[in-house]
Amino acid sequence: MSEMSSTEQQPETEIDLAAAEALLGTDADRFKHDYLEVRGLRVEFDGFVAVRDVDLTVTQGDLRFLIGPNGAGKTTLIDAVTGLVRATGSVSFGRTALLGRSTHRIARAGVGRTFQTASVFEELTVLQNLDIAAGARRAPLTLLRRRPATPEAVEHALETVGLTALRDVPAGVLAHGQKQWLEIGMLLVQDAHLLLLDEPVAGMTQAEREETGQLLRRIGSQRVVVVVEHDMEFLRSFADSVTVMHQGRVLAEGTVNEVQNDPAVVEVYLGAPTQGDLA
Amino acid sequence: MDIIAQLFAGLSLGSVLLLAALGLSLTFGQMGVINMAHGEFMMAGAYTAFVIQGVVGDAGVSLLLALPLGFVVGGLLGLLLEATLIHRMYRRPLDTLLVTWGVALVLQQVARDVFGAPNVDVRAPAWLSGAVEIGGLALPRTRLFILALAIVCVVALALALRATPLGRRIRAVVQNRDLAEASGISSRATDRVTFFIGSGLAGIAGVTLTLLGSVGPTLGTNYIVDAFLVVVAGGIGQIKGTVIAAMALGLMQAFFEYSTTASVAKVLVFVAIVAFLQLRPQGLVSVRTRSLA
Amino acid sequence: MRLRSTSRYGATRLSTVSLAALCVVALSACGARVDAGSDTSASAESCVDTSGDTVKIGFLNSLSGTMAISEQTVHDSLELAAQEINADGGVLGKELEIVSEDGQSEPTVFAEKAGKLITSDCVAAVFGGWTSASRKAMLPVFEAQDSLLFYPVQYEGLESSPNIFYTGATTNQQIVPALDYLVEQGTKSLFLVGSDYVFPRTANKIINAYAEAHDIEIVGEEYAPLGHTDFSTIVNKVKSADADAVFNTLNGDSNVAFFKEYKNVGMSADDMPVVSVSIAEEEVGGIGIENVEGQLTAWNYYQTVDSPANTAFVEAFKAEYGEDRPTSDPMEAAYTSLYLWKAMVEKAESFAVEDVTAAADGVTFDAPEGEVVVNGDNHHIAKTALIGKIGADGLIHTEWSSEEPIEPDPYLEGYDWADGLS
Amino acid sequence: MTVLTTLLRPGRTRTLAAFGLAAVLLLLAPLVLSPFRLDLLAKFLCLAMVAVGIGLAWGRGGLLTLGQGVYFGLGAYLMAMHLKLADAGPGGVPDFMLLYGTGQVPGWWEPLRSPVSAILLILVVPAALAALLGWAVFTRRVRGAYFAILSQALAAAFAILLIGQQQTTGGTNGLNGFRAFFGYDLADPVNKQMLYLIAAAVLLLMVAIVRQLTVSRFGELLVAVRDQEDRVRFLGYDPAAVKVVAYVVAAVMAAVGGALFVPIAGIVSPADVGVVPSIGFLIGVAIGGRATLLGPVLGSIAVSWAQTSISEQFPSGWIYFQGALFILVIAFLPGGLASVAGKLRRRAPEGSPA
Repeated sequence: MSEMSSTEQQPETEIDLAAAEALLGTDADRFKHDYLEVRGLRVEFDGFVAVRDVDLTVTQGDLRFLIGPNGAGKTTLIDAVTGLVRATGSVSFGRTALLGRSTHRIARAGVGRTFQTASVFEELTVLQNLDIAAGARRAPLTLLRRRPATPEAVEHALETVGLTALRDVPAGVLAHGQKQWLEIGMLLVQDAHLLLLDEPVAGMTQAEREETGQLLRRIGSQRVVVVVEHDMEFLRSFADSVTVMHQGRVLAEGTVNEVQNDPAVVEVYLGAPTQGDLA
Repeated sequence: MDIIAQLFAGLSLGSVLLLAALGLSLTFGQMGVINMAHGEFMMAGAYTAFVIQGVVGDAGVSLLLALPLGFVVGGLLGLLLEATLIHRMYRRPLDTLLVTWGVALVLQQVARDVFGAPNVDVRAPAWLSGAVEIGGLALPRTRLFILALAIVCVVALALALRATPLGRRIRAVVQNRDLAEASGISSRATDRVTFFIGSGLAGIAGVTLTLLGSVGPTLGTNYIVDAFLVVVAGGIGQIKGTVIAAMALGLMQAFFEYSTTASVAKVLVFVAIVAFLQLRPQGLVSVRTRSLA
Repeated sequence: MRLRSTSRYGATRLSTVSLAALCVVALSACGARVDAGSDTSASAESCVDTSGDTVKIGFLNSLSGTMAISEQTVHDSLELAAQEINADGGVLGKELEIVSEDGQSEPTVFAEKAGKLITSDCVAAVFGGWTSASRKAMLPVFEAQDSLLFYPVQYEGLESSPNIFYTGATTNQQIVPALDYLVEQGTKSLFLVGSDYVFPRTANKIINAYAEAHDIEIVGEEYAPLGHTDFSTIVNKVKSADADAVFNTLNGDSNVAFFKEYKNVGMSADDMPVVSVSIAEEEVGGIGIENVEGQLTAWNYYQTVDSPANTAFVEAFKAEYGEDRPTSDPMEAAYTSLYLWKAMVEKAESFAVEDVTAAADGVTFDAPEGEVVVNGDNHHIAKTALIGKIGADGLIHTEWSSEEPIEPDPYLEGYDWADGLS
Repeated sequence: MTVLTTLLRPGRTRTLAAFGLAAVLLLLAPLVLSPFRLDLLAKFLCLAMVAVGIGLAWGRGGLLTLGQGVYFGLGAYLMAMHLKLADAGPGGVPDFMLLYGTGQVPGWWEPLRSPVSAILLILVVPAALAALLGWAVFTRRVRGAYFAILSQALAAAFAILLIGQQQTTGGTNGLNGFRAFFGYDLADPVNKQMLYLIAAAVLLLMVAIVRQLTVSRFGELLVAVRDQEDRVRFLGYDPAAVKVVAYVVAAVMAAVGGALFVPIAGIVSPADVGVVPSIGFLIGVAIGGRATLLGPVLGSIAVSWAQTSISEQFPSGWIYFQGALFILVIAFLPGGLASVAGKLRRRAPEGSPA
């Protein structure tokens, strides 16, 4: 990571959960009917079936982890839910059917995601990144004006992900972990009700992972959160429940303990030793 | 009868477009490089034929010599371009379009200063003059030759891509540059070879064009826009798409031209391509990847 | 926060103020309005300086771009004429000083450069232009500035500007004689092939009118976009139409592709002769002699014209630019144009535009093509029409001649069949 | 604290100062330049208007449009048609139609008789075409090189169409020989000066508009779309809409540039709208700095000036020079000269989002 060097002199950043409270609010009732429901999902690339017959239900308050070896179809599943790839079957969030909608309409329905490689607008500042994320529902004409003041939600998000001091820094110079936090911050100001996070702690230090986990847990208590993650340590610490995928199918589902002791899961992971340390 | 004649005219034009576009689809497909100087590589091939004819004299021998030498001249120009400019710009594919446009301007002027502004004449060999009569239909031998040459080039390229280790490397890089690099394929070397072959094909196209039209500094500019349209309509990364698109464009131009005028036909072909891209934004055939483009 | 927005309004205000200022200045600076219909344009005072030993003239040819192929040759023969005139004592004792500009093959540039030559360089006259588009672009400039242009290329007629002298053929000196020749040969049907621009379109309109009056059937009329290089469809149509002859007004590169295709489908001058009006000696080499041998052309001059003036011209040209350089009709017309201007100036004993034009009528010059006479009414010159056949030597040999110089008639007013054409 | 730094941020003061300076220089030009040079400058300003739009669409939005000649041409031809009709007088027929056409004014020319509807059409027609084409192309996610090539083919098709319709568009000759501009005699040097000042004012207005767009939220969004189109989509925006807006603004600016070019240059022809001039517009933008505010304007004027003066000295030299510019600037100096200035000051390029 060449960007790392440029951030040496920058202040240490950390997650501020108190600010997250202000942002998320305490009114959990608002989200209590939210749930993600996937039925019979199938994705094909030129004859290769990447995801088949996947059923998945995730409810609010259940911090769900999605694991599986490389090529198991985890990212493809998220791509299908967010409209990036074409799929058959059904996907709905609450009462809204998602499949067949265009990506930006799915996003407006309250679905947000992050990417394996942190994907922020590198030439824009941290503040501008968050402001854009917050603004999808703005009236077109207000876009033609300069930002009058920092929106409240953006201020809270800056504090939550600890980037207040770096607000006017181009996002491209942030450290890797900071970029991932910025992405989570963007999901928060976007007011996503369903958050799909693809390897959010990859490349983070242990302390950063801990803080990220706390934040995800806090978010997960209110909203529907699905995390794709390889890091088993992180999973054991924060997952409420786990879905294991293998070769495009759901192999097992349950609590961390249940899954760890599932013979099928053990076999898959032993068969792929590089993925290793489940036990 | 007219329909068959136009069918042949269309396929013939298609084969010319195919020769012009084949190399482009390779370089564009593999590297996303939009080489506007491709047309000038064709011009270089045509002037190669002219020079060789001046040295050899016999039109037949010089044509057969010019085909491989045109390939080499075009290829070397491509290699030079790749090594000096393109390789530093892979992350900025759109900018390569403008840089190579500059190269095209310079090459045209060089040709003007070296060979003079007026067109030069490359004689067609005796065995290619006249036409073959089939059922009252006159098929010009030159056009049959070009059609055959286009088929040979396509087959040779397809075989090379499919059956040789080099071809497999090229296809691997086309489909996923990062993955190919991770699997130990040197994409630098592969890029150079691809550029050599792609530009060399432009040289061959240029040699064949001497049989049909004028040989002058602006020879390439007459073809470059059409060649790019073929590549865009055909889709990236597969020869199949380029072949179908070239033939479809040739046939459309021929039939529109027959029923309207050549000017209107050109405009209609453009409209058809925009409409087609509405249905298939990535072209006729495309290698689908999962990566976030 | 308040301060920040102040700065924003500051920005707006500054730009508004400067914009407003510009607008006010713009509006207060308005000049003359025109009364609808009347032509009261205030022509600029001429700045031509004839007080010294030299007089400036301008050459305006495309030395770059697609037309450079043709216009460079015209430029060369203009240079030759200027050298000869200077070696011979100049014009009215003043040496010619050449200001050369590049028209870049673009009409807009021709207009701009014409303006520069007239108002910045203050030349006494400008020589050049090739395409109709370039001439049309320059015409209003020369009229507005009341300056002189000598235009050396055959063209589509229907024009006679008081500020332009046309030393190439108009339609009744090239196209009409070519048709007369075809009728004489017993031609009953014609196929028209042309590039898609003003000259071929106008020429074909005239041909159609002529054909109707002379019982010739026009069996096809096809246009190719400029620079078009695939002629299989058009040649297919020509072939299946089976006319007595083809009248070809294609331009530039398209001729190469057309004649190669023509030969490739097995046709030759014996089956269906092609009469071309844009192929001169310069172009024959590029098309390939073997592809056009025996085909016909219509011009007013060929390198093979047998006259002392032409022998001198060809020798001088080859001495200056090389043995391999042929001479052609537009080159000769350009060469002639400079000498005609010299003759007009000397007759008028003045470089002033109104004096030169007043003196123009009846000025003659013993040109390589034969003696030419300026028509003071329409500013064209009387020229002899020549139908030529392209020979195996790459030169064009006179096949038929109108014998007498034909008086220019740019609007074809003297031809009954041409009524309603313009 | 932040308020103070915002106010004193060099980017903003510099832009303001540059804007003011440009306005003053433009106002002073008529006093120092000969009428011929002033005319040239006015022409360059019109071409610079195209560049301003390209700066927005390409520099900010990443839309490499190789077909701006189409919009320039639309504006220019619409204006030229109006001037032709106005010269012909009420019910009159333009001269070239009498010569080459049917002697009848075709129906689709008629709306251009009235000055008001002519001006409206100059703005609306290019905007509508750009919106239609942009919408068709961008919603289908045709982008990058595909878009560039399509826009180039559009320019080629447009030029062919113009040439082919000689009776109604003047063909290769184009349209020229205008006597008056909305009633003002074009031969009068004072009116030429007025045209220059109008062009200068319009150019400054365009720069102000682009400035406002780039510092607005739209400008930030446009950069976001340029760099990570899909990411923007996942935030709930339709990137196609953002691109269409930028494309339409660029198209309208090119059209206005074309419309003002006509009375100043006195001519428009297909040679001004095809593939070659369309790419030619880009080089000035690239030299000045494609993503900066004033870079495209200054670059475009500098290139136009270089073309005129170099070709006066060495006709074929200009082609080498232009080719070399494309190669050197794009390959080795993608940020344009503005980035050199920026590097010298060790600061971010001027005009980058504040």
